Amino acid sequence: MPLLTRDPNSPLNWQGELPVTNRYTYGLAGEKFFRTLKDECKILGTYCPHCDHTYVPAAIFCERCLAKLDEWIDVGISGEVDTYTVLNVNLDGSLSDVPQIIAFIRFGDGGLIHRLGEIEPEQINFGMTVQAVFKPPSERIGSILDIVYFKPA
Amino acid sequence: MTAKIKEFPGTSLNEQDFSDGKILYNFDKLNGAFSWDTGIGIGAYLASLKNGVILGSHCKTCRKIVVPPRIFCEWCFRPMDEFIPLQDTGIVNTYSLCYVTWDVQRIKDPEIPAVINIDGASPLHGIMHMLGEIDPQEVKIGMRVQAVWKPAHERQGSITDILYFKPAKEN
Amino acid sequence: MGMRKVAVVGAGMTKFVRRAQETPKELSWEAAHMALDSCEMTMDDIEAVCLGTAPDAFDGIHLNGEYLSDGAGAWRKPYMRSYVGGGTGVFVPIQGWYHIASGLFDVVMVVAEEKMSSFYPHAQAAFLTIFDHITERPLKPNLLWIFALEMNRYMTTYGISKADIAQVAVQHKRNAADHPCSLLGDADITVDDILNSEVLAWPVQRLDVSPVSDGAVAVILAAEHIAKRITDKPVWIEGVGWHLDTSYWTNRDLAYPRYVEYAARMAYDMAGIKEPRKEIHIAEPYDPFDYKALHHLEGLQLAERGKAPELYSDGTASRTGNMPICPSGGLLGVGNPIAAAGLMKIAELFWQLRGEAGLRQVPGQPRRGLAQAWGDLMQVGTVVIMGR
Amino acid sequence: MHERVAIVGVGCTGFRSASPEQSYKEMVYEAAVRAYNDAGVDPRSDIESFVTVAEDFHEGTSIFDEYTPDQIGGALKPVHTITGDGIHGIATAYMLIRTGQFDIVAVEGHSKASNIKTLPSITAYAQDPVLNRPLSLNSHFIAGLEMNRFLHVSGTLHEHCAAVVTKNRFNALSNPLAPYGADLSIEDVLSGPIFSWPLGKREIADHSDGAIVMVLASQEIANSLTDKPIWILGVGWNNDSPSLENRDWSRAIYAEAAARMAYRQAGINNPLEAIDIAEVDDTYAYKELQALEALGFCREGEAGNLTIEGFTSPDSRLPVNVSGGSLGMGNLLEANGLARTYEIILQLRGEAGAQQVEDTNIGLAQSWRGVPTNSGAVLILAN
Repeated sequence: MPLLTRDPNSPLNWQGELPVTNRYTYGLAGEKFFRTLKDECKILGTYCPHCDHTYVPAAIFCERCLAKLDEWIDVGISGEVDTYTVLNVNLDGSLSDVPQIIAFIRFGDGGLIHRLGEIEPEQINFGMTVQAVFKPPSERIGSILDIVYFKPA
Repeated sequence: MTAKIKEFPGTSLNEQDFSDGKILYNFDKLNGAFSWDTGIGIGAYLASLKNGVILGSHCKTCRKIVVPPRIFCEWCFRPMDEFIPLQDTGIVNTYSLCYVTWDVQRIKDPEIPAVINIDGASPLHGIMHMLGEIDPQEVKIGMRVQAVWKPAHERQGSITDILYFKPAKEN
Repeated sequence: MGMRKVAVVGAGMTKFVRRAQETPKELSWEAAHMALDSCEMTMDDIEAVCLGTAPDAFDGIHLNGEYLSDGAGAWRKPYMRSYVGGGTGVFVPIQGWYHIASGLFDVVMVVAEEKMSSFYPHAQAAFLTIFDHITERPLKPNLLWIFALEMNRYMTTYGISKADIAQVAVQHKRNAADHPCSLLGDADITVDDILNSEVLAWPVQRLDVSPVSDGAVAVILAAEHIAKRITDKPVWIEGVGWHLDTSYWTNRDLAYPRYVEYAARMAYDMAGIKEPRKEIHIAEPYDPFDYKALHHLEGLQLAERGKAPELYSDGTASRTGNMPICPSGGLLGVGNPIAAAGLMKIAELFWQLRGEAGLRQVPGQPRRGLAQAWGDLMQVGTVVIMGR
Repeated sequence: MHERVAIVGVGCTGFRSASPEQSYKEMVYEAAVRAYNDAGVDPRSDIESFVTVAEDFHEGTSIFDEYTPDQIGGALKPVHTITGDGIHGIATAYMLIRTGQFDIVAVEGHSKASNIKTLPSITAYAQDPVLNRPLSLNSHFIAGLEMNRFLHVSGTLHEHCAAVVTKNRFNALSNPLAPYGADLSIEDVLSGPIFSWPLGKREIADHSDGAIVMVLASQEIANSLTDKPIWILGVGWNNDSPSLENRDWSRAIYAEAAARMAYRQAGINNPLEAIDIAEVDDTYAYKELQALEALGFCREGEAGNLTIEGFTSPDSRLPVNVSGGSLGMGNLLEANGLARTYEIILQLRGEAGAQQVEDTNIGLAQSWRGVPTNSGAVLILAN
């Protein structure tokens, strides 16, 4: 289609990067959610009375009606396995030697994405109850990783 | 309605709120690595730079010689007709004396980025590059400059094969 | 069949701050929530959502449009994000306009968000990667370069002085002192303050530049039959225009923004405007740097080439002048959370044309205003004309 | 206002796992020249606006829309970018023309996936930075979670998903544009490595490079340009909750809602009756089954059996992904929806060559934005 043709001495490609480093605040809801997780080992949700919907993890707004949410609810530390998978591939795309069990653990209308532990994949059932295993207080920093994993309750 | 509103949302933090642990936050860094295909036009440009030549391309329909070279003309949308070697001299279209680096570090001696209209290309057709071997206060729009190349054996086929442009004799 | 008329019926915005605690979603929500409240609508009334945000590098999220969707009120709604770099803030209401003018929707929420403070350590470094990946990035360019290069070319071509340009920063920052959301409003700033500020990339000095900011703005657009039901003061979108020039920015003259002219002519044609200098009563040109407001006023045909500084020196541009320019305080004063800053100009026109701008209110019941944004590699112009 | 809008020209490069001889601009230029030639238009004088679809991090450039105009003939014209799928781009062009302000609008999408050395890491950067990213998980886990729940709730079997792969990659053998044609058995598919159980590597579409450009026009102009205009009967798009914590893990609600919107515009009540051919998202094999149910072609849990029985094969009641889909043509990032649409257009024009299906009058294309999104679009076309 072009009239010009490739110079045989042309370098085929050019190497480069997209240098992006970010610092993320946890936000208005995240601040309280993770402080409470860290300090009290509690999982909080927020309730929207208009939509009769409980957001877990807690959100400051209802995505359905955009109301501000200020009814905070302790939803406990046990939830149900809504779905799960055994992940065998690393972040760089290579195959992993250490499969991880990842689950969506349902709490009310919401839930958390986390690892399952102290269980083999074939022992997992949809709907089974699992509970959060927390790091010792000194190691908790206010992060989703303050929960080590969820184990059968 | 701003007249009626007393309170606007938005929560302002200062840097100390982070360092004092007053708020929660985390970091992440993108692992974004690319190997971009150079293609016919830019491939030829890079190969040419390695040989110490700035390459342009010629659209006969628009009677334009452009730089860097491309295989199509963005104005008439027809294929470019030929590659054209240009001069390694030109005139300063515009410049700046920049006291901060790309990652916002303060520097004492300014970098002098410029757009240089390249001789042999159509009027107002140039490239961005740096000026050197000149007192920053002496730089003028319209001054003639000339490329200073890396030694041939150090050239890699890159825009940085030109170290910078330095003042040249007026024609 | 004629064109469907589209009005702005509500607006909301967050404060523009240097570092927001809110997540990008939460910022979007705050603005969207306020916009809904402002016209007493609910999410049930919103049929589609349009979002504007500039590079994903700032919020620090790939596919950022998708990430922001819940905060912007797009849950289970038709939702798209449009993108024209710095021009996005004035493009996203155009996107909302064509959603409604197409006849597919009657009510659309338009949200623009930017959280530049998420880019670490400094937002400016994100701009390295807006340059060409092969021919320019190896020179380690920074954002200031493009402004400095363009500013110098503009000044030299028309013989404009730094002091001429500093008037812009002074007036906008003074105007911003009356904006409750502003980050850098300063009622007492002088031309000398600007000229004595730190040199960053000559001719650009610290106070020539708008501040890196976080913030969000939302407006609600409605088709004529709905707009008239919601409010007795709809503000109509009378004209829209946008043009994107070639990305080979070193192959064109930087002294004049031709793409802004083309965008403006497109919008004037649509609005039936023949003499913009008489028919535009308030202008909110894009002012991330002070000279840019001048550059854009010329592209917008609101000043002769090289003559825009006169609008400031003769008082035309002041809030009580014949054509107030950036009565909001602009990006220089209110702040520059990129996409949100552009949409802030739309919100300002909405409030001004309704007579609701409080301390910032332009006298004389202005009937028509223009907002414009600019971006990419000195390359895109986006224009919206609003009237009551 | 222009009520009716047609696609009057299409062009593409063909799709390959790599395209080292062309820059992305040169690749897009090739597709654009083909599309404008097909439509019989000059982009510089005839096309009034241009829409591109792209994402910064896929290009390795911030504010990538800067680099979109030249290679499509859009320099100094009304050009804008949608950070969405190609069908979002078509929907945008459709809206622009319907306003009455534009008669001819072009849409462009492309993939240079081969240039991205760290695509899994980039995809992971779309996860929530506070709630999800600290777990450092390859984003395929999201598809694994969704597939497992979908199989559980719908009663679909893993073999059904594998049957999608065998069908689509076999279909690709007849498609000269498709790089990943293969004659595989269900066992071949299931015996590959497992990436995120139950999801296997061979159920994931490999990426490819390529560009697609389309030209849309108002009714009057369309009829003057071509005797084979392909009319847009309806287009829909929708976003479900973007967060992993607030979604229904078994259903593609965004696809259900997008389809409802498109069907309403097209006046379609019974999709299976109305639609002759479909191209749907199959970037993961199970997504094709989930989509067929979301689009209302069958009831929940039926798509798997129908696929095994051949109901969606080229010569059957509802040919699905005759082109080979993304499994056969490759995952083209933002251009996936354009690739699906491209095949529908060829079919409706009767120009699909060896893949041509008889008696096709109405076709549907559907796309999904990929993990972790909950967003997609549906387009309904007629000849």
